[in-house]
Amino acid sequence: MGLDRHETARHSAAEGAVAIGQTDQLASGRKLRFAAFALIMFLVIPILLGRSPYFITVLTNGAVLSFISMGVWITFSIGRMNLAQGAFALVGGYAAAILSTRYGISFWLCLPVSGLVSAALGAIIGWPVLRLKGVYFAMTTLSLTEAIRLLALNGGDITKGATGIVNIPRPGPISIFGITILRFDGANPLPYYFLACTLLVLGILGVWRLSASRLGWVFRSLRQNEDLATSIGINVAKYRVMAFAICCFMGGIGGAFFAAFHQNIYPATYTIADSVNFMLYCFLGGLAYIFGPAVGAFLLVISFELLHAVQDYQTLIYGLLMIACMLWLPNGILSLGRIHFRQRKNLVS
Amino acid sequence: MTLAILEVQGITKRFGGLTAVNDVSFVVEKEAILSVIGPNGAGKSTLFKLISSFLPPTFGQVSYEGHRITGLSPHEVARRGVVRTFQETSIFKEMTALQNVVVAHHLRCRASSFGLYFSSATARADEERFRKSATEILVYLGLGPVKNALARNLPHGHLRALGIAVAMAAEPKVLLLDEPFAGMNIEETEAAVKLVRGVRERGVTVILVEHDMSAVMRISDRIVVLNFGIKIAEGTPAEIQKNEAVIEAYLGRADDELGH
Amino acid sequence: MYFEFKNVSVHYDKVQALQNVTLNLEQGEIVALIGANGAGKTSTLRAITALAKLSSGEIWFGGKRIDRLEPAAVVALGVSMVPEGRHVYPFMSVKDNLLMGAYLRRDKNDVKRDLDRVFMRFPRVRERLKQQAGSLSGGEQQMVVISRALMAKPKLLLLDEPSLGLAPMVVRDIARAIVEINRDEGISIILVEQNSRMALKISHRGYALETGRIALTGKSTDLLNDDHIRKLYLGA
Amino acid sequence: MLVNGVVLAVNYALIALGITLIFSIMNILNFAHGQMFMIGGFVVYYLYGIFRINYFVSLIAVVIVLGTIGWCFETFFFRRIRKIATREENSMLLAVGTALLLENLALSIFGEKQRGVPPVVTGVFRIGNAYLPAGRLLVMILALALVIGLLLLVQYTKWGRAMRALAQDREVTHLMGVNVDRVAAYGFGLGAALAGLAGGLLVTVFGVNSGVGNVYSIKAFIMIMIGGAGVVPGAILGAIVLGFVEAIGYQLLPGSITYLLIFIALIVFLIFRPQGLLGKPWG
Repeated sequence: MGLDRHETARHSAAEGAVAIGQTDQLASGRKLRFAAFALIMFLVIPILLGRSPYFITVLTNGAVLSFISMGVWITFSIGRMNLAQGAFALVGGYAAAILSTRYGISFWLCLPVSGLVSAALGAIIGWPVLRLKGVYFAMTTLSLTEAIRLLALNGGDITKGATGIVNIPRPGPISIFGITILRFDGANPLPYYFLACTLLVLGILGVWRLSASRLGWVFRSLRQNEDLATSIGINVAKYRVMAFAICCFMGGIGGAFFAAFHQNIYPATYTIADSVNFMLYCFLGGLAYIFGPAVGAFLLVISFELLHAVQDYQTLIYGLLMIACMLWLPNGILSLGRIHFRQRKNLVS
Repeated sequence: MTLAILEVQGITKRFGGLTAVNDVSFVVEKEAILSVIGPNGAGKSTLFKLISSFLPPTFGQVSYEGHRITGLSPHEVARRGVVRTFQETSIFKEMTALQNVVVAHHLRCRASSFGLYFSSATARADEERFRKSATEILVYLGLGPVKNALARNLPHGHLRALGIAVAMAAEPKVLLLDEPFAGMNIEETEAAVKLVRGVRERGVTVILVEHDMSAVMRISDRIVVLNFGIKIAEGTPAEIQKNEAVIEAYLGRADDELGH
Repeated sequence: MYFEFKNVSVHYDKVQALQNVTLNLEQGEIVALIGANGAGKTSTLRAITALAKLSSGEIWFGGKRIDRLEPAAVVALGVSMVPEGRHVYPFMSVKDNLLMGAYLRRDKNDVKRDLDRVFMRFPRVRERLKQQAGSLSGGEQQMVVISRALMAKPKLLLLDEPSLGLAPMVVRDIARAIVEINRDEGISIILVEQNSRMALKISHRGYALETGRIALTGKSTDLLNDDHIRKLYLGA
Repeated sequence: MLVNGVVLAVNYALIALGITLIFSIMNILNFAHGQMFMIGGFVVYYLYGIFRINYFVSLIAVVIVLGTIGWCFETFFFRRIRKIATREENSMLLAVGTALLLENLALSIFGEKQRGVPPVVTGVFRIGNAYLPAGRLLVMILALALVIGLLLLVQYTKWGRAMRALAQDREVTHLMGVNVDRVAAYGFGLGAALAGLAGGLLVTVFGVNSGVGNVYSIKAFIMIMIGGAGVVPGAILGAIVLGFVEAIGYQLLPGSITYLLIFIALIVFLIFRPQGLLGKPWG
């Protein structure tokens, strides 16, 4: 382990040179890799699997779950273990559902608004709660997931209680110059898939940018030593609320997407188990990597779809996997490919 | 007295029933080096936290350049120019020495959060400036050769210096050093003393807490002695060494018989 | 040889803390280890009590090889360590602190007798018996920690920086207590100190460590007059 | 209503003391605490409810089963994590993993149905205007006896002293000659057993189903956040507060609203007192 830690450390030093904006040799390598990833997502997969609605749906799920988990990853970068992401996905989902069913607002407006609603709520709750650290923060956020579920359950006419909100309208078609490019109907999940990929790609780009900018470094400094950060004049409270709000924003967007995708939302759509899963994806992929949450989410989502037989035991296997991951692969799957993926590394424990 | 930069006025801190700092007052003159001494648990660290606003006092206040800074949040106090270091080695362990100091330039950022995120021209220019200034600070403190080493791998002496470098990056007017010479041998202490003097040469007022009496006596312009949270003496090193109350409570009489 | 370090090396991660250190101690001796922070003094003590694993070398105590034992087993052989920084159990009464020192001992009457002996040596500890140890002053805590170590009935006592952060006058009390413990009870002592002058004054022999190696060794009285030592550690 | 409050409070105290024990000794937040409670309930359901074994014998079985689970968790999982982990989150996630594991095992083995057991004792006592079923009185007395027994054990035995010592300073406790690994494993086992016992007691009142785990984990968290984490009096105080608030709330409001209000109150409370009522400030 000692050896392992030193390796990680050295690479992060290399990373720093990029992040503080120097010769972009490493960065261009990353860009190339990222372009390849986007190409696969947008072209290769639809061509290969476009005819199988089933696989496309699975991948759509994977993409949006990755997106939501990336928010959790950001809260990890300020040194907080966030078990409330399910709650904020629920908030986003309900915001979208209420806005579209009650007020007939278009999905395309609902999507960002739901994200903002989640972010605003996250900022309000985060302000006091983020003063807690470690297990205290984890406990509180876990309770928060349950609290928001209860809120949805007792929301009366607004949330429709346990029956949830159903018949959420589908997104309107996207057209350019009068030509409809994507039509969101029930028959073909491909448009949803494209939307999900767009979210994911934007999410990765956004987090990447964040990570390399001074904001990313400020977040990292909070993770490593909040008192020291304060002493050099960093407004710790502001930045940790900012990080948490970004996280909730991503949760809200993801929740809104799924609400429109499934056309329904219930209080039980996101429970504690979901909050835990979002975190598991991050850990499984590797907290030190921007691609970590995506790798973790796709890996688990796809493998479960492939292994129909064991689906009943999903949580059992997740539990075992989590234990195994912590015991034998505490730095995540991507740490295995350290040499190849070294450039992607952005955050080190 | 006209040159006072920092004034501690009747400051008191109670934790439950325990009074850690009791009605302590003193004045720090501009570009002076003032040491606070006293046994462990005498309230020195608490006093530091009170001055840097990491803790709110029960009574009393601290003024800096004539303005009350008590009650401000600690990062705000740092912004005004009162910057503290920490006991032991408090740095960002997972960053290189250079990154530590670059991040510590935060107060001088002119770009907004959005600018930072989208890497606006201002933000880029800032980072360029910070890297230059950080390199300069590191070289000045003798850390030039290790600037790209990861902080956690640096040896003890370097970490101390890096802690000071991080604080210097925040452009302090008043620097609070918490035990800067702890764990150093005579030779290392000598180098560190020079370093602190150099910091003062740059126009920074230094307040330090220290146990190493010989270093304190050499470096300080004035000394404040605390015992059980109460200021028992204040004066120049020569005065303190002769002060009856200090000898009684802290220094003790000249060497008693020890050994075999 | 009563206690012996043979070519001991210790690594933390990849950093070498001790490099081929060889040192020894006769029964009844006080041996001082001096040196700057990071020189390996604390690592030496941690190696003895098995809190740090050796990467090579052997440690012998009272005719037994102890470097492969668990910490508890080393303690059971009669090695007691007072770690740096006065680690009392802050939320326990002073009495419970002392009784923790006697954790491995079964004979209750014997423990009681030793409690009384400790009280004779440190009357202040008896006065504070019911108080939470965390509420004591620095000097009192140091007395509690040393008393706690004595409660284990050690043959070899390891003291890590007992003077750290104490007022100079309290340092003298502690130094006197160390001399007395060694003289009255015949306990051998390894004393690690930043306060080199005090350490060399009360010890029989000394070792100066520099970056994980022994730089110099000899009788303490000789070391006190050695030019190198004076320049580096005594500031004369 | 108040009687219910007392019954809940003493049982919650068992839960809170168990999680506090594990938390303070090993600095591990036992996310699986509620699941351990639930398993305790099922052990009693099967042994006493189905196989008709004496209730008290069943409770002893609970101690053995849960104690073993706790001991195994510490010995096989957490001990290793402590040695290799680079960050605090690792042990937290491991704890979450154990919770999922137990939850799903219970679901697979016991099914989803709500289970109840026949009353251990029958009859009703009348205290003033309130009626107290003998079953609840029994549960209350047993829980109270266990709480007091535990406190005595921790305060006055050598082993209890070693556990307290371990909670305060791990390394120094090594130096006292304590076999730290063994004490930690027993401590974890004891904490788990307390959760199980609370489950075994409350099953006679509320029954049990395999979904209650997270609910009770959250209750445990709320209690230690109210009282202050890692502090024994804090755990008891938290249990009393939650027990009474719950009993009163359930009387006046639907259950889920009660809890919603509790959560809101908790967050507001944390704004003003993040260290809990009796806790030390969290560093």
